[in-house]
Amino acid sequence: MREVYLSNCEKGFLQKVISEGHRLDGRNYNESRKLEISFGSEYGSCIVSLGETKVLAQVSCEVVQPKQIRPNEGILYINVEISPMAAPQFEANRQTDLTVYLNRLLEKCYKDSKCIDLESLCIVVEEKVWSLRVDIKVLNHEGNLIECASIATLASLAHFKRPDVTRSGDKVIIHTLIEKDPIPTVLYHYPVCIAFAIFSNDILVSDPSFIEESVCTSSSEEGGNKGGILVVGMNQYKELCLLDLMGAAIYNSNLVHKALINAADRCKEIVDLVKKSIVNNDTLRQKRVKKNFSDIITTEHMLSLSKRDLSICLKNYNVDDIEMSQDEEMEDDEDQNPEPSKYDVVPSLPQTAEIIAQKGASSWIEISSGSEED
Amino acid sequence: MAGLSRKKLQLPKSVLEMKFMKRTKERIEKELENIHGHEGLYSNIITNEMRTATGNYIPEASFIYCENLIDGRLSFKGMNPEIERLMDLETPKEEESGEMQKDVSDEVLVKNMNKFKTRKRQSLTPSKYNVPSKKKK
Amino acid sequence: MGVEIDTKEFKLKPMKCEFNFLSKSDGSAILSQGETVTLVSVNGPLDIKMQSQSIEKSTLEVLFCTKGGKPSVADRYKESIIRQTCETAILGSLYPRSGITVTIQELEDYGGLLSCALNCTCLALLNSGLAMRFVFAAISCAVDESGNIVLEPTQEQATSARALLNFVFESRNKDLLTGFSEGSYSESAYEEALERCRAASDLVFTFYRDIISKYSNVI
Amino acid sequence: MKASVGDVVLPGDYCEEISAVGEKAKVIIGPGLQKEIDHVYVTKAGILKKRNPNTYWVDNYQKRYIPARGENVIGVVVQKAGDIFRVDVGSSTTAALSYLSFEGATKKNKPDVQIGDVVYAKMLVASKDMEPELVCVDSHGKKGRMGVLSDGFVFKCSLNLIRKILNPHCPLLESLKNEWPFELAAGMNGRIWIKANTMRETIALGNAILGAEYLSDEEIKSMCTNIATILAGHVS
Repeated sequence: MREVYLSNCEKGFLQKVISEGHRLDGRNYNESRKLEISFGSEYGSCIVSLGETKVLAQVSCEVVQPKQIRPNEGILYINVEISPMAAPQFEANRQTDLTVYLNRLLEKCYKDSKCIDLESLCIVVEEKVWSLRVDIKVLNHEGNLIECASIATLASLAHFKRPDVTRSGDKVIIHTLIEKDPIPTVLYHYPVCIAFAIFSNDILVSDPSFIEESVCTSSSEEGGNKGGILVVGMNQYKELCLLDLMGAAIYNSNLVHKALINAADRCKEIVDLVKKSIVNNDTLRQKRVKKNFSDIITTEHMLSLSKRDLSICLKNYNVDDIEMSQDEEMEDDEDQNPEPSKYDVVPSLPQTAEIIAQKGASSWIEISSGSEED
Repeated sequence: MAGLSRKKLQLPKSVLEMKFMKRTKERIEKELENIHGHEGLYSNIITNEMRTATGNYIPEASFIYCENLIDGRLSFKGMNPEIERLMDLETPKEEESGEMQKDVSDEVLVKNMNKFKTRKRQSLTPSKYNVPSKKKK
Repeated sequence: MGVEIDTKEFKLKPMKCEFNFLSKSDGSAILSQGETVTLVSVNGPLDIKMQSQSIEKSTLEVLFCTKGGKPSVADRYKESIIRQTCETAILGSLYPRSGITVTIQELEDYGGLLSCALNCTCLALLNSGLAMRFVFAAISCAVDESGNIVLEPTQEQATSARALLNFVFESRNKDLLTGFSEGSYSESAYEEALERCRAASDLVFTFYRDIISKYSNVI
Repeated sequence: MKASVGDVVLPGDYCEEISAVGEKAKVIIGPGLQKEIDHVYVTKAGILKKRNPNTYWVDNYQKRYIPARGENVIGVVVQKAGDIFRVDVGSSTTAALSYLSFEGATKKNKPDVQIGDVVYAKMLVASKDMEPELVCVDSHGKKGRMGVLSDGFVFKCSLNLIRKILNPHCPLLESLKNEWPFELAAGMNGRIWIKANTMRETIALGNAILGAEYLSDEEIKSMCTNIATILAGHVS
């Protein structure tokens, strides 16, 4: 883990900005960055981006021997990996305390809170159960990894569907996705971790960015460190399943109380978005439209960098004030050549309705179960 | 043996012979000696062409020599008077030469200069034109 | 083997690319070739521990991450191919005693993953501003039962093909940089595949130039 | 592939024109180009540019700084080691800044520089094989515009944005300079230090600078007027 240097003037200026009621990127205290969830073509794989922080989550399943103490329960395994892709200061396959911290919080939030019905994962008591493995890969670390990772875990678990199983006598048949519709995982409730940054012990800021996180956890010169990161794990029924504090101790309790109220409506918002995006992903799959990560490749990200999500922004700076005519031009010439057309030498564009015989539930006709296993 | 590529100032032989010049003579001889010695050493690798060829290509790693950028430290409307003073010191030259208030426009100036030169050649009496130069302080 | 190959009937999968997809990396690119999607991040030159430094050139470290978690030998194999290609492409001698890390994340694998990863690595290197000798393009093709060459095979064609050949060409004089193949094929099939892929690599280089021009006339 | 001035070039292209000019006269080959035995090859992707006295370079997009001699950079002091400060300039290694290279610094009265301070310094020594060295004084021992930058705010951006705002024809500083008093230091290593009287003005300045990266000249002007109105409109 290489050293990340923070200058005094950054610390001083940010503390001043926060104490005067503003934030560097123009958000107010309880406003979060833009949340986008995009699903891949397989079940249980999704990329969640919270502002510029991006996390990839992938769920996979296999049949294993259950634990002796829990013979009739499936196993859930969560693994967080931070590669040098997240930021230059991370080194390859090196367990940093950040990965341990994230792993521990996610396990508390998704395993200990019993949000997944593990009994439904049991195939044969004491012999065969499903083991779900959630792999979290941090793609870009722009602050608030815990919230982004937890949304990714929740979305991928909720989106994941495991193959159907039929038992006849002592023989067990696992059907491929094409033979029988896969079974979604059963979630009792939808917990999400919400993170807050605490500045000089009385200001609560939600969804801290990278610089806000590093400033509030850095020890300021005039003695000790009055900042910290408070993580609240809550589900849509406002039940609390996780509370974690890193950094300075809190001595006024209404701060935690305020955090819980904020977390409640933020969590409601997130869970609704997760459910909505899974539902419309399923409808797209019914309509046989090929949904794929390649849809997140657009040219408007570069434009948005210049306009919407600037890292330093005035509170009510909105981009539309620049004469709309310029914007139209920018957008217009983008639409004419959305994709470099002369490279589509392959007649079928990915978005067209023409479907190449693909894995997945869509084509029933000529499949024999042998040849098309996952 | 290739002469020294750079023309070196050499003291005449007679001066070197003098008694008090003994030590400098030995130094120069030692220098010559080790230059030749070196040359002999790598002569099979270093060709004359290598020794005399001067590259026409100058690699430059920085953009500041390519695009003429203004200085990076600026201050406006009295924020940092010291920097503003430095800025005024550097930029006036351009301003003055840039939009200097010209009471005589350039074309008129050029026409006069031509007339001036032709008149000077015809009359060939320089005295009339020395007067202006004296006025310049 | 100067057989004339006209490039009209070549079939290359549609390619979509975006630069600067990751704000924290020095250079990043996400590329989709057909339905296979990869995301590559390049960080460098960075400082690395003493023992892994080398005096005359920078140390290149390539990390291939699959979607599923368990690291496998196949990843190490892909890493070594990508490292070997980048080693020749990057002018490492300009950044001695430093380290360059290339991290490849597989997002969708519908065939041709390694050639998509190689092309995406090249685009990420271009975005990172690291000095390079040349640009490289990876093309894959399959030899089916009847022996004729199918360029950029789809998933089915790849699984049912007799052999899969992958070639990486460099842009200076279209020389072969790396070649790897699976399955058995005849010598003549190899020759023809080589020529067809070399001709097809022009399309990829034109794609690179188009992406760079799209981004540079904005900046 | 052959490339000519003004083209979009990729590494591996070579430029005939440069080698032609190179035969006769001195040629300065800037960043992004490399002279090899037969041709001058392009090593970075971007637009090939030329300036009159035979100066050629490639304007490419880059975020990571490679130290180059003579460039003014903004660094953060990270360590005091003996009689030198270690300064992070965003390149692969930290640069060395001797405590004597400040105006009026002697063995006895050392310059008041703390760890975490931001300095605006010139890159004196910068080669690929040596550790970069910074100085805060010019050859006459005067500090000129260099030295420690107190409070204000520093942020990172791409090297292109620095070259864009320091370009004399860029309308950004022109349209901002008579809006509100502010101070600015742009380091060639992709870091900008800004300072204004109030916090909102500083944020507005940062917003204008970062917003200008992908905008054309007219859009920059309209953005600046837009930001100035927002700033003026709100008393808070």
